Amino acid sequence: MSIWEYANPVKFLRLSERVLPALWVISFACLAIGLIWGFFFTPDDFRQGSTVKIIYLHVPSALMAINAWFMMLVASLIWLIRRHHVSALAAKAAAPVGIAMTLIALITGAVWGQPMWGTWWVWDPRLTSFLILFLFYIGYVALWSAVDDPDSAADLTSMLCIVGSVFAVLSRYAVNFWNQGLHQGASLSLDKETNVANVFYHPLLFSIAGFVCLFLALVLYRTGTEIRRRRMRALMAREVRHA
Amino acid sequence: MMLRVKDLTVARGGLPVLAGVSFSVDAGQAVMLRGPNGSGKTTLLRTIARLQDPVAGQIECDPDQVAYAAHSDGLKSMLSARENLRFWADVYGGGDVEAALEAFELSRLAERMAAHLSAGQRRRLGLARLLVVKRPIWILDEPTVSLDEASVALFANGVKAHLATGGLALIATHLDLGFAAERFDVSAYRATAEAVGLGASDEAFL
Amino acid sequence: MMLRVKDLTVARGGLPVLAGVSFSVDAGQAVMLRGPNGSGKTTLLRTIARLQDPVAGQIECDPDQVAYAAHSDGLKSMLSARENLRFWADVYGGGDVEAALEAFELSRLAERMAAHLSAGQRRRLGLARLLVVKRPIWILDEPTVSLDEASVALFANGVKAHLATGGLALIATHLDLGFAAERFDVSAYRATAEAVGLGASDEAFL
Amino acid sequence: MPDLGKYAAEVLSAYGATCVVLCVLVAATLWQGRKVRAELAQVEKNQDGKGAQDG
Amino acid sequence: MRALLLRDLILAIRAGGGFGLGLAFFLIVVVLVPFSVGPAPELLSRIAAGALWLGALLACLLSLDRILALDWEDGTLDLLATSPLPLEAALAIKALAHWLTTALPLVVAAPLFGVLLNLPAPGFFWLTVSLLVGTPALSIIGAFGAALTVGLKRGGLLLSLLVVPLYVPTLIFGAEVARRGAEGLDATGPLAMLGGITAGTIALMPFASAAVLRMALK
Amino acid sequence: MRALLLRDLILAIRAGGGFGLGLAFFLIVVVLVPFSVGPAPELLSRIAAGALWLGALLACLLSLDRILALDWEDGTLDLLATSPLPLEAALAIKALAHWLTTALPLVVAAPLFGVLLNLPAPGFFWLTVSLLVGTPALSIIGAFGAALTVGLKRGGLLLSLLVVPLYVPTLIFGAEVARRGAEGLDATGPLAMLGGITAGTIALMPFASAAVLRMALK
Ligand code: HEM
Ligand SMILES: Nc1ncnc2c1ncn2[C@@H]1O[C@H](COP(=O)(O)OP(=O)(O)OP(=O)(O)O)[C@@H](O)[C@H]1O
Ligand SMILES: Nc1ncnc2c1ncn2[C@@H]1O[C@H](COP(=O)(O)OP(=O)(O)OP(=O)(O)O)[C@@H](O)[C@H]1O
Ligand SMILES: [Mg+2]
Ligand SMILES: [Mg+2]
Repeated sequence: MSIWEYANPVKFLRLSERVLPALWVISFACLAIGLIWGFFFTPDDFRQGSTVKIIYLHVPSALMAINAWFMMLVASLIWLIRRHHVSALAAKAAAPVGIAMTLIALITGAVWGQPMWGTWWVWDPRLTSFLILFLFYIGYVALWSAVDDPDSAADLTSMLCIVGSVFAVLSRYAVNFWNQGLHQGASLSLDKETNVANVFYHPLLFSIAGFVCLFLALVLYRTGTEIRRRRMRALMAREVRHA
Repeated sequence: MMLRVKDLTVARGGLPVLAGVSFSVDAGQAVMLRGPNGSGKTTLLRTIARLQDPVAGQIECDPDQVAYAAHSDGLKSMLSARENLRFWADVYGGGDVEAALEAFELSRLAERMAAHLSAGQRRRLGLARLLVVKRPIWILDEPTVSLDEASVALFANGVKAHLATGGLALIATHLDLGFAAERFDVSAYRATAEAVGLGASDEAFL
Repeated sequence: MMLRVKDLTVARGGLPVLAGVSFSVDAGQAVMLRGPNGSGKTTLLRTIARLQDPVAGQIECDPDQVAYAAHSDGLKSMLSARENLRFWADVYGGGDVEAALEAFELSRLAERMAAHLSAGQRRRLGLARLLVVKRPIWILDEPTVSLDEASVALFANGVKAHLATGGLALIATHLDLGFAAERFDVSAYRATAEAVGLGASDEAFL
Repeated sequence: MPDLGKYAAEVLSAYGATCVVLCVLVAATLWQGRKVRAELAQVEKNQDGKGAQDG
Repeated sequence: MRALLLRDLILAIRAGGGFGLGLAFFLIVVVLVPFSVGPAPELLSRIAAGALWLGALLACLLSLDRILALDWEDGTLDLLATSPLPLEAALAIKALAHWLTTALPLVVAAPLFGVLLNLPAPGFFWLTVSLLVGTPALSIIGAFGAALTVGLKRGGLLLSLLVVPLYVPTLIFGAEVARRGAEGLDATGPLAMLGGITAGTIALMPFASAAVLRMALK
Repeated sequence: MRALLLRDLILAIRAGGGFGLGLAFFLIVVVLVPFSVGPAPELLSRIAAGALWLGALLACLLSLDRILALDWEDGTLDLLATSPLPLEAALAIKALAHWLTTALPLVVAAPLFGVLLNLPAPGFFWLTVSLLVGTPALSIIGAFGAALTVGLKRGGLLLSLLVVPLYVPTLIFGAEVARRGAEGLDATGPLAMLGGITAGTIALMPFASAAVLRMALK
């Protein structure tokens, strides 16, 4: 039995129906453990004070924001090469989740930046490339909603995703180059992490696991919704034509 | 030189409109596509012109031999009638622009911008394009819309001349075009609920 | 309720096209405007609908009684058929949308976006607009373009019903609409070189 | 409740904002899912009805 | 009247061209500013108020052709002109719809984007106020420009060109309010002027626009 | 191929939409900058190079929909797709025509407008060079965006939204060259990167654009 079985919408729905409840439970459990542990039972950092608790939100959401795009890229390629509808719809379903993750990373980062760097926002390469990613997400979603034929929408957004990924990588390097030397090492983030590893590390792992599972659950569920929406469209079109 | 369609299923908006269409047009022959509004003539013609993919079935004809004329004529309002034709003649390599203008009685209007032509004059210019592209297979979607009787006769002569030189024509129309041609009624091929199982992209969801 | 045109001269692009046109249409009457392509029918209709000024002559008709339908139907591709009609019904105050859909056999397509209608279906929707605006004077420019025979019959019935309730219609067309109506051929009024002296805006320079 | 020190506002607002975004996302997802499910069921029922009539 | 407003709002939302996109363009300009002038925070905070006003103005400018162009293309405008609705009212409503779908979201978003450009703290309030007072003038003047260029193929850029000189007074006073506000100076003077301009255009421009539109449809 | 290029050039000139208007929009942005950030000369000269690049980029961006939209509306694109000309070539030529009619005039005019913004003396040379090397990439990437949005009603703003993130690398390096040039620093590094981006897009993007256009016409 090949994995492509699940490219069939009905099979996919059946599978996701079975997996979803467990996934919801796991994700909320992990999130609860990670966040409660992190928030209530970890000490303050000696330099960052209590703001270090933001890490349990910021890092997982930032990771998921990037991974969501990556997942969309893979799904787009599958659609273009094998034309499995479910993968196109999964890419569509993942985009809003990616936007939310990006938003959380941006907000928590900004809130963290205020006490740490004395400003909400600096044009640091990492932050900047995140903002660009945000733009890509918005464009992607806007394109989906602007094209009304589902197949050509899938085609076009897939191409956008692929070309966009190339340019996203390019921008990442461009931004690094651009802000070189202009911005004084704002990213104390990295060494901090290695310094204070263990106390903060374990709850962070739970939190990351929680975000990953939540992401999977949301994407699975939303893909199911998209499949039903597509089915409804197909049924209605047939009804009109053959009434 | 011929156009053969076998067991063709064409879809619009993800659902099949016509299923199992088979016919063939030989050199020197014209076929009129008939069928009520919304029966799928436009969809069929676009598929044969390779502007969209068929759901199933074969189309036997060399895409490089096809000239397609849709309802919109592809005319640039800001170019004169002659410049419009010259452009298409150049894209397709050659073709006598003056003769084409003459054939549709547009010589007098050759310098006028397309924006300043009346509905019927525009349409004539769109048809004159067919003469300059010099392709043997004509696929025409309602070519005589807004033409008066004299212009319809011009068009009929154009088609006859084309057939006489070994061309062929497939024409969707609701009107009488004033020359004898075989008719092909698409309404007999309306895709039924069963035909939906044939692979249109909606199929997976039904 | 009537429409009377006296000694009308109409211009297009600064030059008169028709000169000295006089006719009248009474309540309950339909008049077909005939004339070859480019003879000036569209220009005349636009003038009567007050979309452009006449060069000379009078038009006797209350502009608030006129419903004008041009070749483009004023349909929004992104609205459904019903929403399109509802909008015009609201603008003109009232008008029964469902009845209009029914009359042009569009009820089945009411929820579909205008972008997804075939050429003839779009056209029918454009004509259904006339029923919801409830104006007695219909001025129609080639209303039956791309309609099949059944739809032309629907349109003919619509016009007859309109005339029966005391409306009147002025219709430019090249086709036979399937009901008896007086014909008025504009080609007799083609503006000659002398007529140019009548006050079109180029006159000052001639 | 741990003592958040002088950064209480920042930490709490970060947690608050995240919570809001996640809740909105999950709620919207579930709500849309429910709605589409119901609509689909309706459409399917209609079609079954018609199919029966057609024989 | 209500029907027209509602329809325009629905179209703006459904065609995907409304709310979102003006806002997105605004975001784009704001993001591109640091890329072009460089990331130095102190420089950015000096030009923040101006850049935000310029961005909002451009976002408005570029969505102007939606006011009339689509309706012209599909013949709706001819039909509206022969309908019982006075053209003045139709244009005022279309300007209102444009403001609601394009400018209002910009006003709401401007303070957020201010963060990205290091706008000084007192600037946030004044920026919002100045945009709130100034943008209606932009929509109304824009409707005039749209009427002037209706029916010209690809009128888009020409439209911008014609409208921009008319936008200058609004921009000057609006940006002045925001700039003074950001520097902590008194900004009520230019604010009063800005309000005056907006009130004047709302009262008079629809008549000019309707006159122009009637000529353009000829 | 020559026929298509020629026709596009003629149309750009004749429709009044070409040369003049892109340039005019550029002028508009340049003129509005002092109104919005205030007239202080030293501030202006610091942001001059960036503002000019931003203005040029926006002027390009806004004329993108002319590349394909008109041809789609009147059915030319369907006919071109069934013509013997490969779609890749057609798109490359259309991008070239866009560059010739829109970007090239900007390149020529940019130094002139630099005077208006107090661009420092060494900046003029580098600004021109950076625009000359960078703008072809803008046109080619723009053609991709135009192909993505062809046939979408009012794709204009959506087009901008999709294209801008793709423009970021070009803008960053281009503005960097101009800025470093204006400050008298070495600018060859970013210039090489800029050239690389342009060469890469010219080589690859037409294929992506043609693929997208084929999908969009389906
Ligand atoms: C709006 C502002 C910010 C944004 C958009 C942002 C973005 C990101 C991104 C994208 C990552 C993930 C990088 C990766 O995994 O490759 C990340 C990681 C991280 N950020 Fe931020 N950040 C922001 C502000 C901050 C601030 C103010 C701090 C702390 C002072 C911070 C601390 C961290 C830490 C500790 C990590 C994890 C580093 C690692 O594991 O590699 N961030 N941030
Ligand atoms: N995007 C779409 N989604 C669903 N149905 C569509 C879509 N586009 C067109 N249709 C339907 O497909 C059918 C075929 O349309 P087509 O344009 O091929 O008809 P046609 O025979 O050319 O009609 P006409 O004589 O009116 O031009 C029509 O019933 C139309 O309503
Ligand atoms: N801007 C213009 N400048 C000069 N002549 C023009 C202009 N616009 C139209 N004309 C001419 O005016 C004449 C009348 O055009 P009109 O559209 O009224 O004709 P019509 O009778 O409606 O023709 P059809 O049956 O083809 O629709 C035509 O010969 C046309 O070429
Ligand atoms: Mg058709
Ligand atoms: Mg006409």
